Amino acid sequence: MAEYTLREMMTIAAARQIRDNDIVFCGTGISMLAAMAAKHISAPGSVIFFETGAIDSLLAEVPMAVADPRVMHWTSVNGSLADAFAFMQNRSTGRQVVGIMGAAQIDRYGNLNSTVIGDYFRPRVRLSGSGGACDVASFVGRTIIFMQHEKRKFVNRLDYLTSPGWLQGAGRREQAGLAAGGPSVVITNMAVMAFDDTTREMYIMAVFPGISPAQVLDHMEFKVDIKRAQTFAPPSAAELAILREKCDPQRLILG
Amino acid sequence: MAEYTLREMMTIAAARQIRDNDIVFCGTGISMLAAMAAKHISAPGSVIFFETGAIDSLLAEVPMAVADPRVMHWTSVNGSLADAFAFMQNRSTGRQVVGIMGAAQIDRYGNLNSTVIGDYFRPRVRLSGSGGACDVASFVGRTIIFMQHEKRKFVNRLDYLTSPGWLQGAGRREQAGLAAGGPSVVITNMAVMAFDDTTREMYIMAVFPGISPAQVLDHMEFKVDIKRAQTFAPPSAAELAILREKCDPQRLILG
Amino acid sequence: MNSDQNKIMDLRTAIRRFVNAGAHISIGGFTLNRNPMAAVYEIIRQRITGLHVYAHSNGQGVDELVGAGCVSRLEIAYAGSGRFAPTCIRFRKAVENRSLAVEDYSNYQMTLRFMAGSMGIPFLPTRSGLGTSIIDKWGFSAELRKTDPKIPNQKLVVMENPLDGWGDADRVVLVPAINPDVTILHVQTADAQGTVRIQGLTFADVEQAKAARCLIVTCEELVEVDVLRAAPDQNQIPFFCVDAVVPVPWGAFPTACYRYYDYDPVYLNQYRQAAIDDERYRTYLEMFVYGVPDHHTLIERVGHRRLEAIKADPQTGYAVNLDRR
Amino acid sequence: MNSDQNKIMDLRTAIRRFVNAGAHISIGGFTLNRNPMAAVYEIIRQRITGLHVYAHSNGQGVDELVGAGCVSRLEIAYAGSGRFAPTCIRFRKAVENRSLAVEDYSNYQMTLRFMAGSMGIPFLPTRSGLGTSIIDKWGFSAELRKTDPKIPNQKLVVMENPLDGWGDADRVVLVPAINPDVTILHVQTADAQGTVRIQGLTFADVEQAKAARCLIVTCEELVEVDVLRAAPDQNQIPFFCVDAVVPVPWGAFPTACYRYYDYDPVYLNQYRQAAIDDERYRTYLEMFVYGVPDHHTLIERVGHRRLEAIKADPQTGYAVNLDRR
Repeated sequence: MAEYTLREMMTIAAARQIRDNDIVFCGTGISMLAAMAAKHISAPGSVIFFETGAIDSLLAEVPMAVADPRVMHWTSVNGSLADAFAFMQNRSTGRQVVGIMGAAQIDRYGNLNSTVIGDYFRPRVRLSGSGGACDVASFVGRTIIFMQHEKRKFVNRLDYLTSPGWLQGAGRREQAGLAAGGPSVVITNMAVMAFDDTTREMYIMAVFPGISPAQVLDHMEFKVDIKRAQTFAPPSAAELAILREKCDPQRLILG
Repeated sequence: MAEYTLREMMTIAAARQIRDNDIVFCGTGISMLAAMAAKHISAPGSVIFFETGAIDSLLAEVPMAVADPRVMHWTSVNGSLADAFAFMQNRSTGRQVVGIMGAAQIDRYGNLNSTVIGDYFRPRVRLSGSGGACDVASFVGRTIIFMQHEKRKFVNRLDYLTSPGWLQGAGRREQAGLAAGGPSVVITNMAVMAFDDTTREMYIMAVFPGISPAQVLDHMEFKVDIKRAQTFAPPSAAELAILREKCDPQRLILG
Repeated sequence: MNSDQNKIMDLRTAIRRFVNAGAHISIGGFTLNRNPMAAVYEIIRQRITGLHVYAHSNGQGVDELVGAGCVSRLEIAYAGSGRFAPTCIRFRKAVENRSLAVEDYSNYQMTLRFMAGSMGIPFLPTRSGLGTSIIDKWGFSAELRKTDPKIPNQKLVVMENPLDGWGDADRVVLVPAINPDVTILHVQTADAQGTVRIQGLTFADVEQAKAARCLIVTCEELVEVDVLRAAPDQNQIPFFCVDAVVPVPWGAFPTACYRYYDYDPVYLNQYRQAAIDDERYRTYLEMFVYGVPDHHTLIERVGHRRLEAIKADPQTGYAVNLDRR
Repeated sequence: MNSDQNKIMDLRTAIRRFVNAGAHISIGGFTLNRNPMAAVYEIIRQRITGLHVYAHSNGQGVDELVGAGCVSRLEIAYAGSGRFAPTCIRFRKAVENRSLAVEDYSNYQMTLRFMAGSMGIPFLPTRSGLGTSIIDKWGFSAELRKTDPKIPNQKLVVMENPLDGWGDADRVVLVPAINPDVTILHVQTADAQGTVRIQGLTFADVEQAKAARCLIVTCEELVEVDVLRAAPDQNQIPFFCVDAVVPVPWGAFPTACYRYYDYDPVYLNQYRQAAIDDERYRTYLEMFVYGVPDHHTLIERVGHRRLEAIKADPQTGYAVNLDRR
């Protein structure tokens, strides 16, 4: 069986979530790598775009930022921030967009904090802030979330709600006035979590090989349903080959 | 003394109103010709632009419409309608804009109708409608208005208020929420009319050679002050030469 | 939203598939420039009726749709074709004999309405129109608006500035978003996937395109994907907004297409002569629209000499010294 | 608004004339691309303080202004420089030790705020942020806002849709317009009059430029007016928006300038190393900012070898196979 790193498995786990014809909103790092991998593996018709306005970039080299000149080469259109976010807020295009994002804290409904740890006015740790994350989470059809599985990150109460997930549960997004979409999966270093269609609460969909649902729970402040947990099918040799040779040969992201 | 047509005199009268560094919003026909003449005569630093988004067009030939391909050649920027109107609504650029416009009806405060004659719902004559006229009249620092001097055109009550002048008089634009600017002069086939700085009511500033203020009043439904009326200085040979040779050699507009 | 790699289809199919009777549509261009005339003539030829048309100053194309009886409702800012028709003649007749329902806005208001639609927001604010009849006179009655879910309950709303007068504005006009069922553009170049490059002024084409549920693009030239990808700064509409790509040389004729050809003064003057008389107008329609199977045949009928006369000069993008009287 | 034919001036003069202590400013670019770094370093060199900075994700330039103590208030969406600094280090220190007042928005909200400023309207609506802390947590207190006429009384306003739910929206967030005293951009080309051509993504530069009361443009290349006039479809900012044109080769260094040069990984990594330690950061400022009279000298100090390494490949617009670890 093929050897692989955890980072590689997480990337493939996200890539498998991307469908053909999705428009994929990417950040930097592992999220961009997942989108590149999906395009080569399962979703050749998917389109990668960036909040900076680059649409369907060639990505001959891995960008180090969403404003990296590498995202501007051989696109369909080089636009602006205003254009990129309007595509997501627009109902017809927005519903086709899947956003890939990360955060410092997540709660049971997939709400995210990427602004501050501790009190907003007396921060223990100040983070980068929303960037486009709040916009994407407000607008698009589906989001895929990357997290490190740690108690201090899977919390009962966020220090700051930067990006809306399912808010306080079923129906709350619509009540708030947000688009119908929301978080689809959370991919961590231990498992893949999903959200219940009726309650919108997080549950364990699959654990990575050698990890037990109980171990996963040990790394979370809140309890989630483990009954649906299956074992994750590890990345295939073919998936790994594409990821390593086509997407990040310099291992800038894979390390 | 130089021979000239009425149309030529009206064009020169408007051209003389344009100052260096004005940004001139133009329609087609005589208004465009006035702006072109001003640029060659008294206001070399003035900028001609069109609602279609063309900024500082070269105008080697007279355009037949504001979307004529002739406005797109050798500009500073070829933009869009959204760009053009935003420049006018924007306070810093808008206050530098002088708009040249015409209409079917005008009232004593320089409000204009270019939409309908008769009842809006049972029109006797349907006209083109606002186009950009309402926008320009709402936004810019100054407007210059071309009219034919006829009783049915200088009316007590407009059938439809398409483009705001001074509305119901002093202070009313500000109360309505419009920009501080407003109509500056009205140039007709008989005279040049201005608006009183305190009452904002129309008065006769100058009559064309051979025309008396009384004759002008005979062509209006409402009375205006004639005490300030002077006689208009006819176009000079130099002004006429530029207008005829540089601006409209084919006499597409001058006829 | 459509990511197919090849969206090329013929005009008849595209119009049949996307433009149904009673559809809400908008067309690109401005007065006598870059109207999608081939598509307009095909709509007339297919005798599609009851259209609800959204226009700023779309000019010639709108007047021909109105003249042929395809349009029942029109939201518009300006009905004119420059010096050739200060007021579009068939439009004027239709409004005066009350066979056409009209709602008046300004050009900027219509532009903002398309922009709001493209941005996925319910309205955009402006200071344009405060104190005018555009605010109080509603061409579509409140009753009609309440009964038709496809149009907003209000023509527009005047609102006090909720930000305590921020931006030196006490009051704003909110104009409602438009999301047409279909927008039709004619552009200079597109590729099979649908990426669009417009040359010269874009008017409100980009906003109209992004606001629409379906987008038909007719183009002068179909180019390889690589041609557009090599200089993406010059492209305006990404392929996933486009549903049909229809190569139609002379597709804007008799209006202009910058850098390709000028408007045809002969055609536009003949049109005006025909438009003022109902009988002559019927003859015009028979000869130039119903009487030809497609745009290519119309162009052949116009003839090589006139086409040569309006061909664009490569330096300026228009026909230098064209006789435009 | 300024129609002078020649707006060329040197950077020292432009900054001295337009950027005063306490000014409200915005800078162009995004994270590690096309930040007007020469201008940023000149502001630091002139020891201008008390700046109120508006940023979406302006990255490196903002962190250096904050690090040098020029900024007292910051309205921002994202403080990061891509992989080199997921959170800008001097920004983080300044917020944690509460020497910097911060107001948080999203990138789209900040973009819309500049757009509203450019359009001359008090606000723009969006659905972004409903239900989040961005709505309830105000970095600038209502008291502070009431006392300072240069900032709006509200961070933002959540409003029911006055168009009876039109556009499938019950509620919108209204974000207030921004009109900076001055915006500073670095672009690829400009002419003496001020017409600007940006290559590659424009980010929010155009909105920031048109929203500003004064606009300083630094450019890689000063070109003849005719060069830009021959292809005006590719120009974004008309000359009358521009107050100063400052030719500065390598003016975005150490950030990238598409088609001219890449970002410099060496500089950005050294910066990160310096930024995490106050003592080392002082040394960094002495060596690379206060210690050099102008940007040209900084570029010389960086040296030919590193500049060669980041020169853009003409095909792709970036430095192919650059070692970016």
